[in-house]
Amino acid sequence: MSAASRVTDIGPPHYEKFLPPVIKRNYGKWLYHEILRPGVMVHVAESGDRLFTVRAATPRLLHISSIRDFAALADKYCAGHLRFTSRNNVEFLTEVEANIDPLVADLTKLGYPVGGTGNAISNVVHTQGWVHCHSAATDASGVVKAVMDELYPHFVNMDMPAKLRIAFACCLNMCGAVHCSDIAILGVHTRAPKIEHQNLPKMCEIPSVVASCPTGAIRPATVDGAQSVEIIEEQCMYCGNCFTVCPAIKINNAKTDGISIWVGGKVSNARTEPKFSKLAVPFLPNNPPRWPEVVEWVKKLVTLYATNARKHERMGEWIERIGWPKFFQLAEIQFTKYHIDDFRHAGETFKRSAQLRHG
Amino acid sequence: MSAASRVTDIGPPHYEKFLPPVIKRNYGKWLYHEILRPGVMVHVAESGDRLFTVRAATPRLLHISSIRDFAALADKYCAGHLRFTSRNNVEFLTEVEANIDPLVADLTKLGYPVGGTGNAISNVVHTQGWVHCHSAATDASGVVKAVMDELYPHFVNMDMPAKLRIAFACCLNMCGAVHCSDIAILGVHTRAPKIEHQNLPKMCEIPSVVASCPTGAIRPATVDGAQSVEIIEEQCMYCGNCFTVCPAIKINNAKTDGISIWVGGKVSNARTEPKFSKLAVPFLPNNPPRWPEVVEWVKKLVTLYATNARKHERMGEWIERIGWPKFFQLAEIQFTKYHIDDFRHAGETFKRSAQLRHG
Amino acid sequence: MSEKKRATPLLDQLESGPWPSFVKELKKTEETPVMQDFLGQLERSYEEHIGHWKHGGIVGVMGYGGGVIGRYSDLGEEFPNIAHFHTIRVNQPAGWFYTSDALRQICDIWEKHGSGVTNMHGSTGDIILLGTTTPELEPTFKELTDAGFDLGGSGSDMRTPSCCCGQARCEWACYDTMGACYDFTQSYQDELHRPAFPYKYKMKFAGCPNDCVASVARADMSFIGTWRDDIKVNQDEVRACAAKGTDIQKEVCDLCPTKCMKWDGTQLDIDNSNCVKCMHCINVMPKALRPGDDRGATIMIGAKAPIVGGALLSSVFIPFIKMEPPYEDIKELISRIWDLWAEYGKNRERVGEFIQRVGLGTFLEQIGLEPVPEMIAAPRSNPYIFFGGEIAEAE
Amino acid sequence: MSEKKRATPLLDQLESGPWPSFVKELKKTEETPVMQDFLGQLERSYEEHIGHWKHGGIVGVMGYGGGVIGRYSDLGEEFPNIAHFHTIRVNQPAGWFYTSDALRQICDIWEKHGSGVTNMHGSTGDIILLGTTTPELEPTFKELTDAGFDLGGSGSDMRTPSCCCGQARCEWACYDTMGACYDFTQSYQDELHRPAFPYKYKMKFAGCPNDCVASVARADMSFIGTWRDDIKVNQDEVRACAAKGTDIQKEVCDLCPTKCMKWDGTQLDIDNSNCVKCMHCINVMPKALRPGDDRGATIMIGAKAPIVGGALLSSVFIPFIKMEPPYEDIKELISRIWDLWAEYGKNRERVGEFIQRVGLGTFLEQIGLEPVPEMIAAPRSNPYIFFGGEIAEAE
Ligand code: SRM
Ligand code: SRM
Ligand code: SRM
Ligand code: SRM
Ligand code: SF4
Ligand code: SF4
Ligand code: SF4
Ligand code: SF4
Ligand code: SF4
Ligand code: SF4
Ligand code: SF4
Ligand code: SF4
Repeated sequence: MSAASRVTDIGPPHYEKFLPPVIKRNYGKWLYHEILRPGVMVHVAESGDRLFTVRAATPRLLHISSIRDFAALADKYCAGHLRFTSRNNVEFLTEVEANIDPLVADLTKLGYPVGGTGNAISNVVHTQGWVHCHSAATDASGVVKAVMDELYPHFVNMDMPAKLRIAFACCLNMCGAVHCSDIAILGVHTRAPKIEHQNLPKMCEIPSVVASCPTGAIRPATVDGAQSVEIIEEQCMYCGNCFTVCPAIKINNAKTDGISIWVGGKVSNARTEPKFSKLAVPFLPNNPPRWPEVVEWVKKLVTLYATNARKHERMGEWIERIGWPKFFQLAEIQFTKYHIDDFRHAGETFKRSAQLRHG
Repeated sequence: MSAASRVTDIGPPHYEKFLPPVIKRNYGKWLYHEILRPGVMVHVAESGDRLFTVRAATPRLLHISSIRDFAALADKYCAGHLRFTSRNNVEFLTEVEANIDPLVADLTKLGYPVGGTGNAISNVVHTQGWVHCHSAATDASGVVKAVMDELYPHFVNMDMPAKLRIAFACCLNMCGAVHCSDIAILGVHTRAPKIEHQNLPKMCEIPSVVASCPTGAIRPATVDGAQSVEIIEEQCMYCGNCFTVCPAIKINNAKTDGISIWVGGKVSNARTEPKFSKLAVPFLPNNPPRWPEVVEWVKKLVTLYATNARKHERMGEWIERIGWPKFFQLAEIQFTKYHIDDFRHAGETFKRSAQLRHG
Repeated sequence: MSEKKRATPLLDQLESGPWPSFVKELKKTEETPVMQDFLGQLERSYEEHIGHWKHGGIVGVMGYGGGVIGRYSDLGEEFPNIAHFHTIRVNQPAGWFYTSDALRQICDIWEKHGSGVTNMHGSTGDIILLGTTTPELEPTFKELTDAGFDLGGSGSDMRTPSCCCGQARCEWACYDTMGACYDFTQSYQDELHRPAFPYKYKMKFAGCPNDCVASVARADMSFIGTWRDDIKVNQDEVRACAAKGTDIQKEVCDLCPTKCMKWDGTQLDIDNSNCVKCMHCINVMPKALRPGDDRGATIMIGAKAPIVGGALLSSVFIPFIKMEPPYEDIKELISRIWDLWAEYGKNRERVGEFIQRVGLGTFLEQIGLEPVPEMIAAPRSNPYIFFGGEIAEAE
Repeated sequence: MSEKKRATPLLDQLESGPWPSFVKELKKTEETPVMQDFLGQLERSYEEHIGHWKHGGIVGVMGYGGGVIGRYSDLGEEFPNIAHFHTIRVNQPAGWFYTSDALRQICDIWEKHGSGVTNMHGSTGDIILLGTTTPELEPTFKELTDAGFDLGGSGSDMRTPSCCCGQARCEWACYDTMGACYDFTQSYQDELHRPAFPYKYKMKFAGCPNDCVASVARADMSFIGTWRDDIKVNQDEVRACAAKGTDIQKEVCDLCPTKCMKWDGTQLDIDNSNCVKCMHCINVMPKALRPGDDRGATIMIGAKAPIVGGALLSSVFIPFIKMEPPYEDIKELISRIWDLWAEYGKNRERVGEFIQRVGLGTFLEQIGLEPVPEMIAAPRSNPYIFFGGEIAEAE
């Protein structure tokens, strides 16, 4: 096949081809929406037209046979129309209210629970983990499955004070963009990487390896004759960035890789400005297949939030209202030096006021 | 005189010697205070004892003959007791209410206005300027005098929404600690310093000169044979720190030194946490003896604040409520790149939310 | 196909439980050699607590620098069928809308040329086709393009833009997110497929400040819908909400960031000049309140994850702009940003870090955009001002 | 004395106006040669828009490294009487309380040995004797010590501590600021007089969170009075305030940073567990509200002006401590801080910058103080945690 006959740069198909007629008719003319029950919404247009959405959880990692199942359901109930959400849920779109119940029944039978709307705990944004990434400090799909098996009741019920968004990333690259989540589960390496000096010169550019280190822990060095680099262990905080630019530097460590938990981030501009997640639990061991320590901590944090936060109050908004000291006390998390920022703008996180609760 | 007979390290005299009897009796047992009128307070003790305070402005730069005048007034009305405040005012302390009026009269006659209490504009914390410092970008006493001649009505009346603290410093060393004032007047240099290469090696340690530069603009250099340093002008922001450590580097510049104005700082923990002052007017020329441009800007800012802020609202609290864009609009200050931080933690000052007024 | 099924006792434990199981997904074609090795290696990772993937030489399709992530097993002898196991990133349709036929087409292609495993979707937004070999790349690409699909981004290029469903299904969309996402994606096909930047550049389009695609946290350029005029209030519906039990004072007025609302029990008054378009009141009362009619977007710049200098949220770049095709003014600015960044950006320096290094003031000057106070949370507090000789000498 | 008076037309303009004039002060002894030259040089600065002082060789009194600031005119030939014009910093009495006699003693000494010009007070708190020559330093010092006064700090030493009037005249003082200021000043005479630190170290004592000595902005170690128990409320006086026109809801409750107060028109309820001791409500109603009885201080660390790394406010070091003489626990901590800072601090690195460089966590570990969440505004958001091998290996 000659390159000539090859089509390139056509970009994605135009979305219009995929829109149901009711959307084409009312595009940009929606009036309001209502959540009829967990996972089921209706959007009402100025024209009076109504679009029903049924949202179901997916594991994100989907086999084509399941996608075909979704397609079949879409044909059966939605004239072939469906979509996915920014949190890996699938949404079925229909004008026919009567289709909702059978559709929900079929989805449930197939094992894809319906829910995740409003103040439910929705699906978890997550990443590759051991399934497909080289720098994973833990598995993604497994942790998410273990956690959501426990949080399932909160997916099918809208019983949180506000949205509670959980995200997962398997290394500091944070492909799950966990840095702004109500609860963030983050795989962490905790030892400086080991260097394969024999391969490094072949595989990597030494200047870019040196430049890759946020803390300047890497310097060029000659190891048994060959040009290579060395890592000043005291300065390494295991971000793995050197590994990303140089495969000859091994960051993964079966014994000391694990998971950290972060809280209080948000993305929306509702009420308060977007916030970063902050460190809650510095380290939990990798304990497959069900990571009980991680599951317990997430459950504990969810319950703590659900029982203490006010209506409409996101995790971070609640913590800021009661103050971090109170949060650590309620969560029974021991406050350590790890919780104190010591990176570039650390000073900006110190408490620079005498406004304190002493009670 | 031999060092032996010399007394050293005795420290300051014990304050008790200087306290009026009423204070000794009620030390730590004060119940409440009232401001009877601008500059006149009464503090009432649990015992019922009353201490009257009359506060008067001083220029801070005082000739001993004036201090003797104060002493005489203290003898006449306060059994010899007086004190100074953390803002360079003098306070006369008496138990005799009847002494207040004549004392106020005498002080006024001597030219030391009574006031500065409560929500008046009090005296200005300031520094040496051309009177005694080598790195001054402007004069201190002169600017303060010119400004306070205009703000005088607000010293003798308590007509501000809250405290409005003005501070002055003649260079970036900020001896006036202007970095947390409602209105800060700051002398600034605006050109890189000139180096006297012939003197530098004799007078200064090159490593500490290089280290003194916050922006790393100084590097060692050999100038016509002699070891010296050179300044990369693009990287210099004229802080004068190199001059502080090395007299052979001249920062003062008659043509380009001037004054900047900063707003919205505070120190107290009342209501909101302490805040830094932020840049309002980047540069105004040195225009002695009365610095009309500076005086005009300060007056404008005071009036703007007084007419717009709510009761108990400090300058910075008011600005944060209405938002900086609104402030710049009301104050008719052109927003420039100079207002955007570009030092170490600059990114922390960017607006990282879509929460904006578009009205 | 391999003699007898491998045992995967650890993974098997993840088949149970109410949440959909990725293990069940993998086992849908358990018997195939590829899946046997895939499950086998994953089980090994679960036993050993460590991953077994390597990143190796760049692989891809002819003429493209991105869109494929090369993956290799470090247990190649033991699991030969996944020794090469690359990811293909397929650019999703805007808003992730599909027809059943379109999905089936993709499934058929992936059944033929790959593992049959996907991610719907990748966290940038692409359709992720997970696991194939180098020789399969070209044929897969050919069939994808025939079906009207193309690859997404990877490496130091523009990444696949994504957007919320916007006007397709949301009453709050202040501009056409899907239209804009599609337009920008098509305009930048070359930048998307041929890495020529210092590092990745992501765009995300959210129709309103709720930011349902997390653009402020995850995009180098975030387009967030907003409006300039007054919130549209239906007082009857406000009263209806109150009647239905919403405590308007507590749940709405008190939570307004600027406290610009007044509720007297029958009438909701909004001081729109102090409304910062946070969406909260509208979120709570979708039937009663709506964004105004003078709609557009706030464009923000620079979000990224922690590597290298720490995570960043986007910061305000253009406070308000009308989002009208063909978006010429915006594209003009983007090209000036890319030129500057391409010339002066360091390798692996995201645009957000670049701006912090050179200074926002300088950056704006270079691309010819006026600084406005909306870009900052507060003016500088440190006195280290670079006047750059611009202060006139007094005579 | 010089033949004819110098003309000072520019300075003369600053004699008029309602605010006390420093020019009038200078002219009190205008006829003396020193004052003639002093006024002359200052007038020159006003004409030329530039200062004429140089800093030169260290001058001081025997055995002391600080307390005197050497100043020299760069127009020495023209103004010989102020060619040398040093400043003597005299340690003020705590709280700046004086008797007329004490002040007169100082005036007499300064009349004899110096220019007669002073600052009451310097911005660190000292009595500033402005302008004398090197030979006069020792005699001045001798007479000062005879009168019971001593020098303050300058250079890289402990600087003269200062404090608010506290319990001497303030109902809100939560500890004895003047007592503490005097005690610490006396305990550290050697550190105050003999520079041995990387840079200056300032202490300020404020009796309550109003911080009337700006300690949070101006002291390397800030002692800010506070309390642990409940605010004392006199409900009758609260009602009296309301009666006199204070809008308790708007002026007090709504401005409380934690909104922990309720006012029902007759009764003010405070949820003290959420009170952050900001002082506002007490400030507004001094007769009705008072700090609790379980009083002490919050110790904060690290404030400074911009040089070198940017200005800092102090940050919480000890959230609450009883302030009881002889303050052994505190002094123990101070010595550990000084030892660490002296050993590892860079030249001209204030303790606040030192802590940021080594990391607060490490700093606390080194001086043996437990980290508590009150020390931070929020935990770290970046994931760059140094575990330092402390994470146990899983077997
Ligand atoms: C479908 C989806 C957009 C898409 O194109 O895929 C979507 C759709 C809607 N969002 Fe969203 N949001 C979606 C992801 C998000 C995200 C992004 C994320 O979670 O990563 C956010 C930002 C979260 C954060 O702040 O960290 C988001 C923040 C919101 C908010 C603000 C919540 C808050 O108070 O902070 C609202 C308003 C509300 O729900 O009251 C909202 C509201 C809505 C509404 C009600 C808008 C409307 O009128 O249709 C939609 C139904 C929401 C629901 O689930 O009840 N949506 N929404 C996404 C569904 C994800 C899922 O499957 O669960
Ligand atoms: C005398 C003095 C302390 C001293 O030992 O010298 C003092 C004395 C009092 N201060 Fe102060 N403050 C003094 C400097 C300060 C400073 C420091 C400064 O200005 O550099 C501050 C911090 C200012 C800031 O936040 O930037 C200060 C912030 C306060 C506050 C908090 C104001 C606020 O709302 O932020 C109060 C409470 C109030 O006035 O309502 C207060 C209240 C008081 C009271 C009422 C306390 C009392 O019950 O006696 C005293 C009379 C105040 C008045 O002037 O009406 N004092 N006060 C200082 C007088 C300076 C002067 O001559 O004007
Ligand atoms: C597939 C995906 C995760 C997923 O399971 O969904 C992914 C996977 C990888 N990401 Fe990512 N990133 C993915 C979305 C993200 C996101 C989220 C987003 O785009 O919204 C982020 C955070 C936002 C951002 O861009 O900052 C993200 C931040 C990173 C980074 C850190 C970038 C930074 O500036 O901090 C790296 C490291 C790098 O670029 O070398 C990285 C690198 C990688 C690499 C290529 C690892 C590597 O260095 O080779 C991963 C390949 C895994 C594999 O085997 O396929 N990935 N990556 C996501 C892309 C799928 C898609 O195209 O839809
Ligand atoms: C006299 C005084 C200003 C005044 O008019 O009151 C003063 C005067 C000088 N200060 Fe200061 N500072 C004075 C209080 C301050 C304060 C305010 C305070 O202490 O509350 C500050 C800001 C707070 C702080 O310490 O950060 C201050 C921050 C500086 C700095 C910058 C220090 C920093 O870390 O940023 C320098 C530069 C230096 O240390 O070399 C400095 C240096 C100087 C020098 C010694 C200039 C020099 O480098 O030789 C000045 C001598 C002027 C002269 O000719 O007498 N002065 N200096 C104050 C001391 C009087 C006293 O002892 O009571
Ligand atoms: S977060 Fe790290 S390990 Fe996980 S997919 Fe991204 S790069 Fe790979
Ligand atoms: S892991 Fe990160 S910190 Fe450690 S050496 Fe590599 S790049 Fe540097
Ligand atoms: S602020 Fe600068 S010029 Fe003014 S006294 Fe201090 S060091 Fe001297
Ligand atoms: S003035 Fe400041 S910035 Fe300029 S060279 Fe000197 S120390 Fe550096
Ligand atoms: S971002 Fe706004 S417009 Fe887009 S889906 Fe979310 S709520 Fe609707
Ligand atoms: S949108 Fe937000 S800011 Fe505007 S009125 Fe509603 S709650 Fe207030
Ligand atoms: S700081 Fe507090 S105790 Fe000291 S004077 Fe000010 S108000 Fe009174
Ligand atoms: S002191 Fe401040 S925080 Fe405490 S109740 Fe009063 S106003 Fe509220």
